[in-house]
Amino acid sequence: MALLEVKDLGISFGGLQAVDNFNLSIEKGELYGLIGPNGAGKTTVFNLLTGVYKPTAGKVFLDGTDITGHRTEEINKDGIARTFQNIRLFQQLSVIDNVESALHSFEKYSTFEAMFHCGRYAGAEKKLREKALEILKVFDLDMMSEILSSNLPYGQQRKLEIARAMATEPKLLLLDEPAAGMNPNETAELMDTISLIRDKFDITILLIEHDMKLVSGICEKVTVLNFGKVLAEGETKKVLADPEVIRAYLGDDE
Amino acid sequence: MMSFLTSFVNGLSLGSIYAIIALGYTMVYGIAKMLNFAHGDFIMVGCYIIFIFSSNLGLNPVAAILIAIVLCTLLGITTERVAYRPLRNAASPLAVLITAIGVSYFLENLALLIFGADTKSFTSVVPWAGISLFGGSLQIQGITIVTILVSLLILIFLQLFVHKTREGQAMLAVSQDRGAAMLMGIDVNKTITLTFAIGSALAAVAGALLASAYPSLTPYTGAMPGIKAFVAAVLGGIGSIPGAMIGGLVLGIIEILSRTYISSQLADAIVFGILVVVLIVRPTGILGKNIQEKV
Amino acid sequence: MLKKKMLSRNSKGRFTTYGIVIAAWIIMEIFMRAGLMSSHLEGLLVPMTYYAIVAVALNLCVGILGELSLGHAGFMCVGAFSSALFSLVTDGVMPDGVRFLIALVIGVIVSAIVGFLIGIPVLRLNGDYLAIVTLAFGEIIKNIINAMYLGVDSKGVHISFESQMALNMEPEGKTLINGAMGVTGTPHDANFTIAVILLLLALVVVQNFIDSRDGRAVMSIRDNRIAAESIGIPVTKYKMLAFTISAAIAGMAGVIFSHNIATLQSTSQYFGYNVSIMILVYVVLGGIGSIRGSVIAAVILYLLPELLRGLNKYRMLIYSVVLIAVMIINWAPKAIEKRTAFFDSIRKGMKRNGTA
Amino acid sequence: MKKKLLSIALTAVMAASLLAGCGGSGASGSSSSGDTFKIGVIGPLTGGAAAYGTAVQYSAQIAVDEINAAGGINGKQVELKAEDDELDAQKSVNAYNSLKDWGMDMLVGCVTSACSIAVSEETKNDNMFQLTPSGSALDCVKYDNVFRVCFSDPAQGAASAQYIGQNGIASKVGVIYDSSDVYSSGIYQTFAQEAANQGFEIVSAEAFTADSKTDFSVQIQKAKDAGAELVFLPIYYTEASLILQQANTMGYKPIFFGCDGLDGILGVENFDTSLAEGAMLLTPFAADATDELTQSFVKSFEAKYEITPNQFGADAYDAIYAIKAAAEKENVTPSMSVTEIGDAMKKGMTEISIDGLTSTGMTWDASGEPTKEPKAVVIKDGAYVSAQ
Repeated sequence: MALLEVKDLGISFGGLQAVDNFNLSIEKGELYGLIGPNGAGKTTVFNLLTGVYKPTAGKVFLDGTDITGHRTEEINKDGIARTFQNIRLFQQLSVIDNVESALHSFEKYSTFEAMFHCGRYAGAEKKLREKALEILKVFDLDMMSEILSSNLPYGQQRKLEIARAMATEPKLLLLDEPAAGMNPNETAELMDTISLIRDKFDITILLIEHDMKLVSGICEKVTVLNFGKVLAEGETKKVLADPEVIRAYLGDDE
Repeated sequence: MMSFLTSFVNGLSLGSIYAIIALGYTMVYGIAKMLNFAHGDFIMVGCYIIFIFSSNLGLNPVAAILIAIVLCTLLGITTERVAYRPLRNAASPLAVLITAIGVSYFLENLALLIFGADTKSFTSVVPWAGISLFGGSLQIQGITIVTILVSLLILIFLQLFVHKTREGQAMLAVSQDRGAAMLMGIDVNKTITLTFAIGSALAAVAGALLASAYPSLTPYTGAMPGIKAFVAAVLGGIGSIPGAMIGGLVLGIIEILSRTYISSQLADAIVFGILVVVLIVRPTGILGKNIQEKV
Repeated sequence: MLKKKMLSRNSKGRFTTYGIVIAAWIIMEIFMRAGLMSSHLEGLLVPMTYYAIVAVALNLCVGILGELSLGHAGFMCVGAFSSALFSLVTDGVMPDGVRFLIALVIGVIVSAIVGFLIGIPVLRLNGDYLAIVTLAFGEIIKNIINAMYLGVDSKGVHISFESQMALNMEPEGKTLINGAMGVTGTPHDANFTIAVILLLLALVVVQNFIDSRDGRAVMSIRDNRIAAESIGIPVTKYKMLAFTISAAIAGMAGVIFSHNIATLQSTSQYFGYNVSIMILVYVVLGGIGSIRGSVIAAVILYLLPELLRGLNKYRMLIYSVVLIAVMIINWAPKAIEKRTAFFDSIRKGMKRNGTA
Repeated sequence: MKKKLLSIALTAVMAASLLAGCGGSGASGSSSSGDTFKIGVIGPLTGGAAAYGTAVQYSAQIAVDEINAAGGINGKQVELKAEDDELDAQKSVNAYNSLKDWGMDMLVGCVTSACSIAVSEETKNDNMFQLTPSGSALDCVKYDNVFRVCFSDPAQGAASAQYIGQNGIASKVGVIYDSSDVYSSGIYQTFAQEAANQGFEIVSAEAFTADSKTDFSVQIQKAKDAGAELVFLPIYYTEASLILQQANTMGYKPIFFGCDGLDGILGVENFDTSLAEGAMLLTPFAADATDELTQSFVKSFEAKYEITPNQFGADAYDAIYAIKAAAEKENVTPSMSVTEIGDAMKKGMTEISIDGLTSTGMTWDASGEPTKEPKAVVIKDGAYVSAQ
């Protein structure tokens, strides 16, 4: 059974059908690409999947469970984590605190214990910190753990956002244009990171990307979205060679 | 029935004064994106200027109002230039809010020093006694009629100004996206200065009407009407010119009606309660645009 | 290694704050005991401390939760009245210390409940709309208590919003809240030492809270609500939590307020929006998000107009000018630029001198 | 960096305040100087009620200047110092402490009731003699060291009701009062209680609050609709002047009846005094009275401060002379300690009878309440005229 199964998903904003009849099926362990020209509705799909928008039609199943209409924070607990096109870090928190916030529900203690630093506080905080450092180490960010996250270089901020998403131990990771604004070196490094986390954490990834080199380099399958509708889907190489897809891209870009 | 009508008219009168003040508030908020807490005190300054020229120096009230408008405009521009502009791009929007509070303290205490704490009685700038309807059972004062008319005129003027003139379009652009407006070649500084000029001129007009309808003048005259008008602006949807008008009228009418029919002691709680209820139902006020954060 | 460093740095910051407060307390106590302190300053100590407590509470709301509240004086009002009522009813029934302790707990709990109830609608709003609604609630609280008449007699509790006569009490009944005249005769249970202990308690609670799982959640919501949701943080719950704690601490300050002075009235000069704004001034000048800064700013800014008493008529004018000037110097981007350049040039100059 | 600056500033402020206190240190037990009487005044000198505070401050100063020119009290000169309380009880206590540091021997204050009560908790502990010119709430004189010059609120409320009832001025009475004000709601309470015994009916009783005191159309309308022939205004003249003007524009002309707070209404700058024609007030002081004392007081007040004094000022003026009389009776000297002065003054106050601005033959009993005649005056041709 597919890990993510999207059936006839749709949403309209005041009469404008932003996403229509969207279907998607991702198997466990796949690295899947969602591509399409600007304004095709890719980010809207992400927002629908993560509950930022409530779909006006269709269903979303994760691992066989219907998660349609769940709130964002519930969907995260259901097993989907994401990053954002325009990086959304907790800017006034340190790098490690960004990750620790994401570990929020792993070690619990009461507010009373929080206010007086008693009881389970010390033990839980110690474990959280160790765990956060472990995650940062995977992303080579452990040496910067005390830096304010807004002071990180751009590429590192992207990485930290992925690290933060991974800290919630999702089954499915959604990456929204992870290579946007990166130079070729940073992109190459990012590709390594993505492959690494997929292998290390045994996770399924869905990513939106404009950089075709990145998509063809790491995605096994892609879905092409145009004007809110699926234009093509299937193996990356085949889809990218599809004349209709090329037309959609060229027609949009030029 | 007649008592209801009377209350309604009284509410309309109070409401249109709130509306004029709220129009100034909402302009400044919409374009400069700051809560000018000192706006109410600009009104007080306007009142004192009219008082000096009209009551003390015996000038024609209309001339006194014109002088007040000019001086208040200057005061508004100066305040913006000296106290607010340096903080426009400060790291926290609270910085300019606190400064506005400082300006408010400053104006009140300066007036206290110059004019003393004694109440001054204001001579109405509208000598007309008003009209009497239904054989005298419903009386509408001249000042009430003038206030309502003036507030409508100002509303129409502002709407035309904003939508039909270059400067007005520039204001709209600045209010929507300051950065983009700047890229389009709009002089943001000039536009905001103009906004403060208009807002302060309106404060002077509001002062003339407020003090004529409720003729007592102290250094704190402007404070509470200022806050109520702020509430009215929020109620109507802050940044929206027709919203400020509606908010002001609604607030004034509710205030008077709840005092008449519910409790004069709890009227303030009711007025603020209405604000809370409206904002819960419509989180950006009656005519406010709902701006959703883009993800 | 890193972990150790981090923890120790955090707690060091905290303990510096406690240290400053305790040191200030010791110095004040020594001066007081030695009779070296002016009665004027002595009388200022308790108010100064409870305003510091409200400033800490408001900073939790404004700096940590990131929501501008203009209604914290209302929570103070709730804490002050609820605790004063208890103390008034039980005056003479139990030992003073016990009575004050219970009154304190009551004041804190009641204001926490009110904060929670107000938080439900308020926290759904954003930005300036939220600010104005907190202002509205503050005024509503003040207005309702101001119009309330409350009395007890053998038949039970009587409430009226009209007049004292409308309570219809037996002649020997006791009026507790007499409308605008408020509550008189609250026992003078608070003193500087108690106020400082409660300030320390507020500091412990708030600073520990910030440095905890809950505090991180709250700050992540402040920094980016959407991202916080996306990592599974229940946004509403944590907003409510922080707001309620903030209200409870403000209520605690209210308890000290009412037990420090014989008359308690729910009027603008004590609990109006002006007071909320005054406290906001403390928070902003002390540094948004800096708990220690709030305490220091509250102390200085409360003392400043008092110490300018000699200037009488001019002091509020001076205060306002100082306020505007400080805001521009501290916050204007240009002023910051110039200041940085100035300090840089000094540093460079010193270096040059050093090498020369 | 900023934090450091703040800390340094804090230390500086603390140090300065401690130093400032050193001058007055040790003053809490005894007077610092034995040569002059130091009398403190506390009242709202800034803020919305500043008119009352400054009136008290100025009038007390006039009385002190007169006394000093005439040789002082028991041959000692008198120093006066006024402190601001901004109408805030806590600030009032601060002001009291500040005056103590200055070396105050006796207190004339506070001007308003709530502040007066709060400060009396402190003066009781110090046994400082406190004479409030205008703190009219019952609790103001709860302690034996506190006396007052003005009538108490209950006395005014009851006296007003009695006056209206006994003279048969009206049978239907409307009331407009400030429910957020201690003075106003205090008078209203006793007025309403006493009305039942006086055979007239209160047909409308409408309140306003400090936050909504610009528009009175509702309250006036209700009184008008209820057919009130007399509207009782137990409020201050600031709001009363507005009510009179609004009633006039609404075409409503009842008899207006007020208490001492209404005094001063003719002095409102630019006020059309013809509106107040026929208004009655029960006040112990009228600036237009023709007796020599009032005239000389008003003359020197106007010459010095360019405004007309009100009854707050008159109370303060009498307070200073009461202090003089009591101090002379008991041979109080500035070299005595605060508590010695307090004891002596408590005794002295009950033994004197003075003819002041607010009454002739004023006496006090140990409860601190004055015995004096309420005078009803009516406004006629823009001046106060005795009603009887």
